[in-house]
Amino acid sequence: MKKKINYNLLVGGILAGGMLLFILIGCFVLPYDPEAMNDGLRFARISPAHPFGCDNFGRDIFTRVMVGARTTLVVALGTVAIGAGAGTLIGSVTGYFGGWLDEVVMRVNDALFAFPSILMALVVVSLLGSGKYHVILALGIAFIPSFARVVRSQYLKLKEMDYVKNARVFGCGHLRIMFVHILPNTLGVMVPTVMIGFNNAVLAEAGMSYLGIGVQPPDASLGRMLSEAQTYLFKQPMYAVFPGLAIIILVLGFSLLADGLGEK
Amino acid sequence: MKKRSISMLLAVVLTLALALTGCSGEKQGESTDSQITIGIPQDVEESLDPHEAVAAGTEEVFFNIYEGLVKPDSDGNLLPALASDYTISPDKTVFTFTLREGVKFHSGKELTVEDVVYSIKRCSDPDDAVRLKAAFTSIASIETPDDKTVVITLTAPNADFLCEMDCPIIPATNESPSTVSDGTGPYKFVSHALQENFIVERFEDYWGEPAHIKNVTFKVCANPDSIVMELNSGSIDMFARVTSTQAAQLNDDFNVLEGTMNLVQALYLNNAVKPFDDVRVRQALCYAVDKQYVLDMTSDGYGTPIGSSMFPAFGKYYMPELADYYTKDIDKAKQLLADAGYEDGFTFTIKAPSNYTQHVEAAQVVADVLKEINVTAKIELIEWETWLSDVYAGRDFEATVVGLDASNLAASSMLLRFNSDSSKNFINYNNPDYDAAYARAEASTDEEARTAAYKECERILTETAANVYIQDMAEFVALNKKYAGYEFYPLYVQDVAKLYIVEE
Amino acid sequence: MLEIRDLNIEFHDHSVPETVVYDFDLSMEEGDIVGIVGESGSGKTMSALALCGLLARHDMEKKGKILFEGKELLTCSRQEMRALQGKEISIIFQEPMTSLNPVKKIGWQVEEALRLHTDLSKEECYERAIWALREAELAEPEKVYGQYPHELSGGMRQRVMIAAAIVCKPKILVADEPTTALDVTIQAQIIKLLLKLNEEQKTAILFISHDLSLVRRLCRRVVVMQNGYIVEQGDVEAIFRSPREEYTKRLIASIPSCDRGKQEKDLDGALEVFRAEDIAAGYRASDGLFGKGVEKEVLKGISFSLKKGEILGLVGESGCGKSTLAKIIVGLKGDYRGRLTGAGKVRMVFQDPYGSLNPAKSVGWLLEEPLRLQGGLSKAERHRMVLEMLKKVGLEESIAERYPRQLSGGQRQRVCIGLALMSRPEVLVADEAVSALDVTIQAQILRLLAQLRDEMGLAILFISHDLRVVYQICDRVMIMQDGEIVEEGTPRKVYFEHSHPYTAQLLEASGVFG
Amino acid sequence: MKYVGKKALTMLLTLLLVSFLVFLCFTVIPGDPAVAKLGTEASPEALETLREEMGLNRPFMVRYTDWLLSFVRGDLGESYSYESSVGELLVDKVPITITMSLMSMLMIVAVSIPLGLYVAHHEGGVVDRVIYAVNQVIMAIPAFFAGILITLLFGIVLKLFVPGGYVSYSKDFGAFLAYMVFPSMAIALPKIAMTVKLLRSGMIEEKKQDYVRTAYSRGNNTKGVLYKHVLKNAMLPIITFLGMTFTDIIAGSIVVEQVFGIPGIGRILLTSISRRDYPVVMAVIVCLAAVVIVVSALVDLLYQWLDPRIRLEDKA
Repeated sequence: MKKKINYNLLVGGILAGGMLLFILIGCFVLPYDPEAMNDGLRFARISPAHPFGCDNFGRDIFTRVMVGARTTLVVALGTVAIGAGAGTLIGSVTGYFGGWLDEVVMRVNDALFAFPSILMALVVVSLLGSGKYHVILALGIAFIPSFARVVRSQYLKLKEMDYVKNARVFGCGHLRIMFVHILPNTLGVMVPTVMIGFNNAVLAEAGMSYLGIGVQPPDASLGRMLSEAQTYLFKQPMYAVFPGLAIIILVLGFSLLADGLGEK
Repeated sequence: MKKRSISMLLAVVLTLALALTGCSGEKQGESTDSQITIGIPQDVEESLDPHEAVAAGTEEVFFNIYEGLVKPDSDGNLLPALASDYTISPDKTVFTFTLREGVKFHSGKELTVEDVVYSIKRCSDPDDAVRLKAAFTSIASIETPDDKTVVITLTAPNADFLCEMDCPIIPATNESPSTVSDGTGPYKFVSHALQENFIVERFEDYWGEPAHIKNVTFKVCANPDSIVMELNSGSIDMFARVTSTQAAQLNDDFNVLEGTMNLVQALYLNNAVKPFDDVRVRQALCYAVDKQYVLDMTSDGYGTPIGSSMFPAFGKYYMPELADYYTKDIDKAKQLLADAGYEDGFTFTIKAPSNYTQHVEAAQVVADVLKEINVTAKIELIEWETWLSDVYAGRDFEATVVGLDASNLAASSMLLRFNSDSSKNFINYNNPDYDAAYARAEASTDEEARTAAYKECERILTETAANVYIQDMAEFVALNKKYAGYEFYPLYVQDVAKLYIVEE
Repeated sequence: MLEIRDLNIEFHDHSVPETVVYDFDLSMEEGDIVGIVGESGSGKTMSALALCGLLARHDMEKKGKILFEGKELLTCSRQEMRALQGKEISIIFQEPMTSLNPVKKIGWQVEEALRLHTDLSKEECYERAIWALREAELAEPEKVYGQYPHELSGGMRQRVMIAAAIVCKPKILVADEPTTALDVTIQAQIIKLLLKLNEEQKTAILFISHDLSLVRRLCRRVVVMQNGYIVEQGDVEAIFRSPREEYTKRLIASIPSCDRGKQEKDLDGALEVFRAEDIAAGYRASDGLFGKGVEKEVLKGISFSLKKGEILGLVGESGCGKSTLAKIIVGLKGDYRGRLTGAGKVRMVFQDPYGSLNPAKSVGWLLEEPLRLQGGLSKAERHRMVLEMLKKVGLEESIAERYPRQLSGGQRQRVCIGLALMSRPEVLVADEAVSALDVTIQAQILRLLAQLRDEMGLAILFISHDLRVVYQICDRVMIMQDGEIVEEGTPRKVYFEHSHPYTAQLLEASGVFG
Repeated sequence: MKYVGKKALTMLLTLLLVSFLVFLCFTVIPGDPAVAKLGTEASPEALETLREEMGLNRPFMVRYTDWLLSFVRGDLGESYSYESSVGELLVDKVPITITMSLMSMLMIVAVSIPLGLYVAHHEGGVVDRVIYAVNQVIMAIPAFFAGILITLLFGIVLKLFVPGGYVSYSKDFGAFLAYMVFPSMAIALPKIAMTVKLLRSGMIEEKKQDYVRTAYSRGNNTKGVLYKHVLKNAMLPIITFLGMTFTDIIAGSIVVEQVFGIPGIGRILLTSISRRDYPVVMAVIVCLAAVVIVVSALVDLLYQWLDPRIRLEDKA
């Protein structure tokens, strides 16, 4: 099995690393202004000057994918941060202490789980207005249940271990046990879950932009570009292909990385 | 081994389903008599009662089923319909209609004066919120001297009252008009599958010139992005209001007919909010936005630039010269901004309804153009419902891009809203000269004087740059080459009766 | 019948090929009973698995010859090998808990060999399976036939394994440490069962174990292995009476002996550090949503006292409540009746070395934890005390940087003891502290405990199910059965002049005198 | 039986919580159903009378309890934007979404289980690695992008189906099924990839267990061990996963209905949300949540029925 492991890590690393590099460059230097419209270049074909061609406003798709990928990355990372952070907190407390608290929180968790994330997003967006950071908050909240479940099952298992009992015998406080003793041992399961969470966040952001409640124009996110591109599918198929490809590479890279890490 | 056989069985079922698709790929069977499938963006409202219809999409379809005493034609004139002719008293308060002979309802019942009185009374009951027609509140009395004439007397003179008389007439004997459809139009109702389709069929003994095509299916295509696919695949034969880009992607079994959408698209500015309370700032924006550039970017140059709240289809009221009142002049714009105290520009937010791609794209182009006079416009997409309650009703916005159409052929439907005290004045426009000019138009009985007064209103709107007017958008109708005879109307109407099948 | 000549097994899994078994020779006749003895990692299991054809993994290099009734097993085709597996050669494993398929009925699994190798009808298979279950001395074979593995105890499951193995009347039965995970009394029954099968069925038995005394009671010939090599081979009694190789001598010496002449430490003078008065406790088995559930009594009034420097042994089979008592004394279980008095701190060492050290932290960090909690010590002082403790439990200072998973079982247990002693406890509870270790390492840990008891004046409550270990190290012994102390006294008095029948049964089963 | 009682109670509790959350959301979202119904031309007085009629001015808790009481009695209330009651509205839309969900579930089970078994059987082979890579890519495709690709490939290029040519089941059931295959495929594709991957890792994990070694020792060949012993154990986690997948399928159908122009529950939900038609949205979401919760409960019971270890515990 040895040869197979680094195969995953290798390909995953290249794809994810490539994407991150692509985005990083985008932070400093952009070939064109992503929002500059240019009447002459509308639906321009792929050319050396415009490697990905131009969209319906004559904006350079290559630059917009670069900026779009950054927005999608920021949204996905933000979502995972909120989801994982709050999820770990809730999961650890309910898993470790159990009792009626666990019962109540789990019921709320199930309710959130069965709740369509679109409505949740709509509430947050209408409450605070649209924009990147509100999308992050909306998706973050929708991701808490799945993280909480994973962390809770880990804590249920690990709190029975002897070294936890030993720590209690020393008079170690509950909080210290939860976050100093037990938490590091959950990383083995947490890392792949975070990666999968990241992928779902990217796909969810794309879905939300498609339904029109995600990131607002003229900002670009891969999901928004994809939904706009669908109207011009026959005239400029490239406009849909490149953002779609960027999403796939980003998600593929991170899921392979998750598998590679998981198997090591 | 049990598990293994189950999964094999399931696989067989799947391949069977796939095979099924192969054989039913071609169109669903050619029926002998003529038929057409027309795509519509929103579903028709469920109630079949014409007086309850609110959405433009519903009135557009009901035009083929129900008719009023008079009926608009494609040039915007009102022709006699259920009334063979009509006379209006000189002081515009008494309207006399004589009923046309031998008009039948779809149910076969004869049209009588009772039906006319019943229908009009139904729409003038003040506490019936849904059916009330605002203009009917000024009706003093309706009499029927004999079984052929109806006389309506108003409490105050109203020259445009005739435009209201396209109000649909339905039989008094129909107990539940919302579920049983009985009109006098060229087509009669067959069936309505919610969010799916609305089917009508030719009414054989129609009083006027009968329709050409027998069966008509209005198919709901909610997803704007898949319209091109559905047209190209032949699942729909006609779709009104496609955008220029969509029209460009159609294959060659389609003719693309060009007309106008008959609405005023503009960057509507909230005149009560800083900095748009200063006329110089509004004028600066008008000087900065080059109308033709917006047209080029959003609809390949199609569409008619306009300068005020009126569009060409209104014929005598439209003033083409206003369109060029403001031509692109960056220096003048900057100068105006400096005078108003905004040398280094300012930032504001444009709220645009997310479901109208044409307005969203126009907003983006305007935002890009305004950068030249370092004014930054941020765009916020909001849902149509939120636009209705926050922007239109709540007036909680700085600027918005939307298209306002006319509910009927009266000039007032476009200009009433800019009176300072009007409940529909969502841009908080406040100009005493405008109010005076509008009052003059309402009061005058002589046609020339009224038209001159309305034109004065339009000039004031343009001079005071109430809004940054852009265009009356081009309307493209994709019509399969098999059909012809489509006519553009100034109102939101699809006259299917005129369509016919071209014999090869 | 069976000829294995200079069998060599090499692993190609890791980068450098690692040889596991070097020129292993063995011959067995009809009805023979041969034992293979050696510590973990000595290659005893590998050679047995090779015999059964279970080492088919592609990255294993097998050289040499295995002749079974003239057929060469190493080079024959997979079909030929499969024809023998379960029919002529069958095997039973160490872990009865996991060696049976959890989701299939017992009867179905026992009949599997029949279905593969014979064309008996369904009824005949059923009859044969019931016969096999009865042969394995299971109480109601018909009932067991329909049950699932998790519904049986460890002992019963091992009997089912044996039934499944003998159902085709094989010529050789390989037993890979079948009794290690079982209690002493059940262990004795399994050994007797194997002997009966050997006589009645004439099945040859290849018995693999790390427990020399067990091999002595069952086998006629024995093979001693170390790191893949055969160290010594021959008749059991000869090997025991006069071992030739150094390693065999050390193995035999490390078996705790129970000779009468053990000198006893007089403790009358020592002051009492801990006293427990009729401790009783139980678990509430909740049987439903709101049902209060019945209270299962586990401890029914236990009293004992511990003096400074005394090692008190507590012996009992699994389920008698000794772990619950340990939890109560250490303070992990709050709801109990009775009184505990004792000024000093109480610390504990657990049985499973893998579970009792936090895998995510370095050994140094773990040892420092109790000091951090006490507070009042600078980082340097704490570090010094950690190194000092490592030396005290016989480990080099470099161990501090290593992680638990990089240590051997013995090293880990030393770290656990060090961890328990960091806060200078008066009382140390050792719950089965050595039962998971190999015999030689077990002896070292016991010596360490005795030495620490003297140096630090510790009182140790030594819990175990192994009578021989208890006899060797403890000053006083208590025998426990179903939550009650049935016998108490000095090891010599309890082992040789016991009064309670249960004590006699335990002693006889563990072959202390055999 | 006690366990089932407890499960039913928790299900009801969760359902109640979901309905409360949805109602709360709607009081927060701007937009007024009265305006939605009467349009922009309506006068403020008309709007006020309609609001009164709809009972929108009553306090929040009163409206929620009224809705709850009528919901429990099975009356889903009157839709604001449509004339008919919510019940009639949904009764012919539900079968569409249910068919689509069942078809994608069928596809998932029919394709992923044999594929998963095959891959686990030939672990490490070329086929295994190829399928592994393909799986990863498919999992990375967003549902609606898959929808677009399928429409392009099967609709326009291969002309296997007419994009947008949805035929209602009442008219022509065969054509209805034929059309529904493709949206179901768009939903099922990523799920198939996940199930294959899960089944494969599950099987490989089970292969390391001791009872497999015992099975080999009895003379079983690799195929026999895989199907007779390992499969049933590896299937357990798959069943829980399939239970959870069912909830994703329903969520996925909302987006895919948009791409394929299918008038199912998803479209009604979206139009009703944008029209602020509370009764319809409440009914759809609570029913969806109910289906989700019931399915996960069924999966639990199925899991218990299959795994004897758990079944025994609740009897003791």
